[in-house]
Amino acid sequence: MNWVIDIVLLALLMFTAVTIARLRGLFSAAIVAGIYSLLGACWMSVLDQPDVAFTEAAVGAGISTVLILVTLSLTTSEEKEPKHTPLLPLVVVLITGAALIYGTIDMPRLGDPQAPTNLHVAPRYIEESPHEIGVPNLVTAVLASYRGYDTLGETAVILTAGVGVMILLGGARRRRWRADDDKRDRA
Amino acid sequence: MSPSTAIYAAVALPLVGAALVVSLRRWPNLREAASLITGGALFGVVLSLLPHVQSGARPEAQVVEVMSGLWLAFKVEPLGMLFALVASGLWIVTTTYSIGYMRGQHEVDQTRFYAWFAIAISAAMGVAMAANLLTLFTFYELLTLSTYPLVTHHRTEKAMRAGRVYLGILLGTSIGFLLLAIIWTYYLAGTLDFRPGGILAGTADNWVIVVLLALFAFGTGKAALMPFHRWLPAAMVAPTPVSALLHAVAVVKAGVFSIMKIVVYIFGIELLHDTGLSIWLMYAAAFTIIAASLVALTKDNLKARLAYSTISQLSYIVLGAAMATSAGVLGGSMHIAMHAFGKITLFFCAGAIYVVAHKTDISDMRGIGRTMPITMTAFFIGALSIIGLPPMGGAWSKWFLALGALEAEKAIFVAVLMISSLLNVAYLMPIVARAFFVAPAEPAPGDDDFAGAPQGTVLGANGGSSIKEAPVFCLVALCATAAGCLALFFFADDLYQLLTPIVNP
Amino acid sequence: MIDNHLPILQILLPLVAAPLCLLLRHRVVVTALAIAVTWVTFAVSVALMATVLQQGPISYELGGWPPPWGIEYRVDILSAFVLVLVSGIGAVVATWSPASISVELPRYERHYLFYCAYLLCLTGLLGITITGDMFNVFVFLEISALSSYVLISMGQDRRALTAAYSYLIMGTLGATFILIGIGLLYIMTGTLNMADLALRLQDVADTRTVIVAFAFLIVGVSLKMALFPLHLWLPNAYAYAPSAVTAFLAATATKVAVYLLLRFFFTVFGYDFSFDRMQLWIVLMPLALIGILTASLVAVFQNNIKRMLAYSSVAQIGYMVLGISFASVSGLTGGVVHLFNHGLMKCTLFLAMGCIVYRCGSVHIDEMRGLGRRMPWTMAAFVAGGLSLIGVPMTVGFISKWFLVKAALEQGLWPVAGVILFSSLLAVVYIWRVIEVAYFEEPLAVDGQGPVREAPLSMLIPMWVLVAAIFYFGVTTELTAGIAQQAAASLLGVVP
Amino acid sequence: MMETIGLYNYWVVIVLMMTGFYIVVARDNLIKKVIGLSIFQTSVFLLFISVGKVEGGTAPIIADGFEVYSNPLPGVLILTAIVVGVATTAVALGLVVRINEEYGTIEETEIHRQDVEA
Repeated sequence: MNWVIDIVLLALLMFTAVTIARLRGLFSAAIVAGIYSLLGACWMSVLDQPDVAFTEAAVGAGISTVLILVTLSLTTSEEKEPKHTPLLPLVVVLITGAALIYGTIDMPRLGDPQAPTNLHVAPRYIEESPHEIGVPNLVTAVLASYRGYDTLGETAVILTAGVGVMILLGGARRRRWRADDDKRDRA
Repeated sequence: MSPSTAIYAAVALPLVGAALVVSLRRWPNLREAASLITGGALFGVVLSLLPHVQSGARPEAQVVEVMSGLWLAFKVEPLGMLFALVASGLWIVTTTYSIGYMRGQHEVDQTRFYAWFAIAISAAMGVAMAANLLTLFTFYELLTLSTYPLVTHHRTEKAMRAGRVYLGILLGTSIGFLLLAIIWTYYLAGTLDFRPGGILAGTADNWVIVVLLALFAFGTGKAALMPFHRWLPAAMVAPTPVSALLHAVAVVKAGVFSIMKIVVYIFGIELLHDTGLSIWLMYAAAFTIIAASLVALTKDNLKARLAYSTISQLSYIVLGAAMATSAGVLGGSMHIAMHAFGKITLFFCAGAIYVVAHKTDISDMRGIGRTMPITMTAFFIGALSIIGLPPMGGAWSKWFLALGALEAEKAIFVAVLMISSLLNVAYLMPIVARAFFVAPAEPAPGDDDFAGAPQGTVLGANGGSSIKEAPVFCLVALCATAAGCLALFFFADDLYQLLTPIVNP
Repeated sequence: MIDNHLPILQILLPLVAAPLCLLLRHRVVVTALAIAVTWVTFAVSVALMATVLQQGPISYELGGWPPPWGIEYRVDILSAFVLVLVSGIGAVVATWSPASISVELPRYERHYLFYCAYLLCLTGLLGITITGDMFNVFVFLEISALSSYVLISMGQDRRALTAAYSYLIMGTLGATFILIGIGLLYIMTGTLNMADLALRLQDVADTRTVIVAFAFLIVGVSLKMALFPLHLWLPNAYAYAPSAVTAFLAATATKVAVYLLLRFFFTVFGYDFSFDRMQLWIVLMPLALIGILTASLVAVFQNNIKRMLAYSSVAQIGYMVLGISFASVSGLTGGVVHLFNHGLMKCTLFLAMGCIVYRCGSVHIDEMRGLGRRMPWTMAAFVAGGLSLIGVPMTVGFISKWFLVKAALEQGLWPVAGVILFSSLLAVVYIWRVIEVAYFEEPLAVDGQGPVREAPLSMLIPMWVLVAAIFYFGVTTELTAGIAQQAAASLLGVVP
Repeated sequence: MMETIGLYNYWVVIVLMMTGFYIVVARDNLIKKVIGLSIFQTSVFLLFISVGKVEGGTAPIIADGFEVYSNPLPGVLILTAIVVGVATTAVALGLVVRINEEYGTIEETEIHRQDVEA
């Protein structure tokens, strides 16, 4: 692996992520988020996962961005100035991040052929699936056979999301909303 | 009828009665007949168990295994027999009385009243015959819940507040303390069965026993040990028949009965007697006896005074249990019956006065004995029994309690009993004296409560307008219980014979 | 033949029925389909339970690929127990729902979408429970989560939308945390199968990575099950969702999360790791206790009764976690049996609320005046559920409390036992507020519609089936506490 | 060299994850939160993907002349997860549109204020 590409890509990813966090304009944030996904996809292909990279580019950078842009056109594209200092979120995030970094210390190094992930389960896919399934692309083979039920579940997720969007946006509904309920509900 | 069938019948009959009452709600006469017939049948069923128990048998019935090793089960032993007899017998009398009272008062929702009353009696039967603490607790809670609609019968703001106190204290103590004590006992002893000699001996340190005893004593809120007595005066907002049967007999006796049973069959008399761990409970009970009597003195409302009197009298029984001597336990147990007859008579009289004269305050009852001689005579008899004077049943239980105190070498409690008796005289006798020997106040013009009371049973041709007795159903009932007070004095030996096995297994 | 394929049938039935709803569209047909499918699903879960009780755990290899290479469905006593609860509640609520949603969902012709989402949610919850594969958990978690966000958003009040949105954010964060946890475990072991994972974790249990994975899984699941203080999404979600949705989710969704917690603690990481090495109870027990007390207290001050019951749910989840944190057979039995029992009683209570919404349009405490006379059966069901929540004997709530208190005493933690019982008293307060209003106050003057009537039989009957269950399982506990005890014993790896 | 890069990779991915997480919890705007959520999820996918890499390996597509293949399993999982992620995003955005219709705003504090004042 070319570690120069690796470092450059990661630096770019970091740059875009921080940019998104700092941006006020939602439109630009959406575009930069698309770029972020694209960079992620590049990194994935560098890490030998072209199938995932394609999907991420199409779904993450493509569909997601389009969805956000459509939403922006239906709502608003400017974020308001925050009114409170985000101290608590910062603390939570820092603790979570610190915990994760603590967790990496004992992890196998990137690309280590002796890592447990490369010794257990995966070898069988690599060795047996050409005979058992007969598809050269291992990702496809595993996706369609060994872990086919995840794929079924994935389809169900798409169905759910579709139904959800139909429920939420299908036809203009008028909500029956009573102002007096609000006051009384607060004891 | 086999004994176990009789046990099932005793618990189920009142429920059937309740169903009948509801289905006959359109025909009040039939409805009341249903109550009475159920009461009669129940008493017959309970009575059919008596020979078995007297002959030393302990009829049992196991219903269902709730958790592994924990059954919903019944087993009749002398103490439970006594309680069941008293509660079921007095139910008939109270139903008779209720007919007169509820109709005389034109109470609303009478169907609901009779139905919940029957359910409460079923719960009381369950408490009386419970074979283990789990069953006891189940029916104890059922009793609390089924009497709640009776206490709040009038659905007024005042009734609702009283209901809160009632439920708050009874559920609070039972869930907070009693349940904890029961589960703790189960954890220590591995069983919850009532066994002669107790199940806790040798399972725990002394401090645990003391804590458990405290949890049991205060957790049984129905026993109205101070400071958890407030529910009883609050419950007086209920119609008088409720106060009479439930809050002088079934509910409160379920409380002291539970404590007695726990002392005898869970701790075991020997454990408490030998270690002297219940001494603090004796003092607590003594405090309640005296303090409640003193409070009773200050109450002008008759039912309130009777309620505090009940609180005081209940602690006699707790005291008897805490003495953990055979005479103490016997005295306490006998007092369950003695006090029941005495106090129910007093409540009946209070209700009768209210029905006829609409008077609740003692200060208004001047000369009432002249217009209601039978009622007030019965009141006098009941009062004597409560005070503990011969020839009333109450004399015996006090006698045994005093013996028990001596047996436990705690003479101070003999003194407590004496002082308490004096206080009883002080708060009961003035009522009688005022009723008979003070001239009635002139009815104020326009005050037609008294003069025009339409419900009275007019007795005697010459008595004419001056004698206005209670409705005849009420009169019959209160005469019967007053007679009971007398009879118990003469038949105390039978009671003694019945109860002896609990201390000499 | 069918017998062998029960596990997959359990999932496929609702999963296939969901898109069918989209195709059929006709309101009556879809409703009938949903009701029929949920009942058959329930029958399947009961059959699975019977099989597991007879033959021991079932392992089902999806697509014929043996684990750990393929995905395994694994049904043991615990998962069968939860399956029965989830599918049973699913069936009862589906049967109850038609009348309710015809009032609460404004657009009549879109009922098929509701049932589609409902069946997907059921599929997701059942899938989480039955699977033996970590990643499969994540996938089905998302199915159930996405559909429940949508279902909640269907509420009449506009706050249903914001409630669904915050649930979505919290839920997705939770799911992502779980995903991170799964990833870290995968990194350290190379496997995703739970049983295989349990074996392989033994060697690497000391690594920091595994400990961090453990923490992330717990936090993720705690978010999902609304463990105090991560419960903030729950009250609004339950208060503003359509009544049928509230009843279903309150009785199942958080329970499945608790199930997941049990799976992670005991099956994947094992008792030694979770409780001996990590001393988990030090964190769990205080959180559970504080949650029980605060949520019960807050519940007392709510005027929207659905919201009140929602806070009560947070408290009840505290009970379950408390039971788990004892890590003893009694404690786990208490936790597991409470999972089941609380499902029964909370579902009953929310169904009663649904009946009231159906007739009165609101569950504000003022609307409930005089309902004791107007809707006697509905209110009686509420009282039954309420008594069970309090823990009155002969109801299921008593059984749960019994085991929990016993477990606390076994470990000498009598203050904890005190807290359990004290919070029962808080339950008395908030339940009795409703009872007093319903039975003591005069009904509100009705504006021109005539007096409020009792709910229709189509709602009363399913609700009373649950009431009957509350009392039945409150008296004989062989099927609940007995099974829970076996499940607890097998989780702890001891012979009962 | 490999050692440091191995950790450097993970750490950067963690920083990315936390940036997304931070956007979700700290920002007020509902759409911004959704963007943050998707950054968070995408970064988690990156973590998974980096696990599958085998030094000197090639993409897991069987072909002559290659011996060492990277682990296909993370790819399989992440393919599923990406779809799940976009499904979540879609539902979230649908909710945002509806919220905007009802409240006329997509700022959390303003929505909260409206609910309290109403």
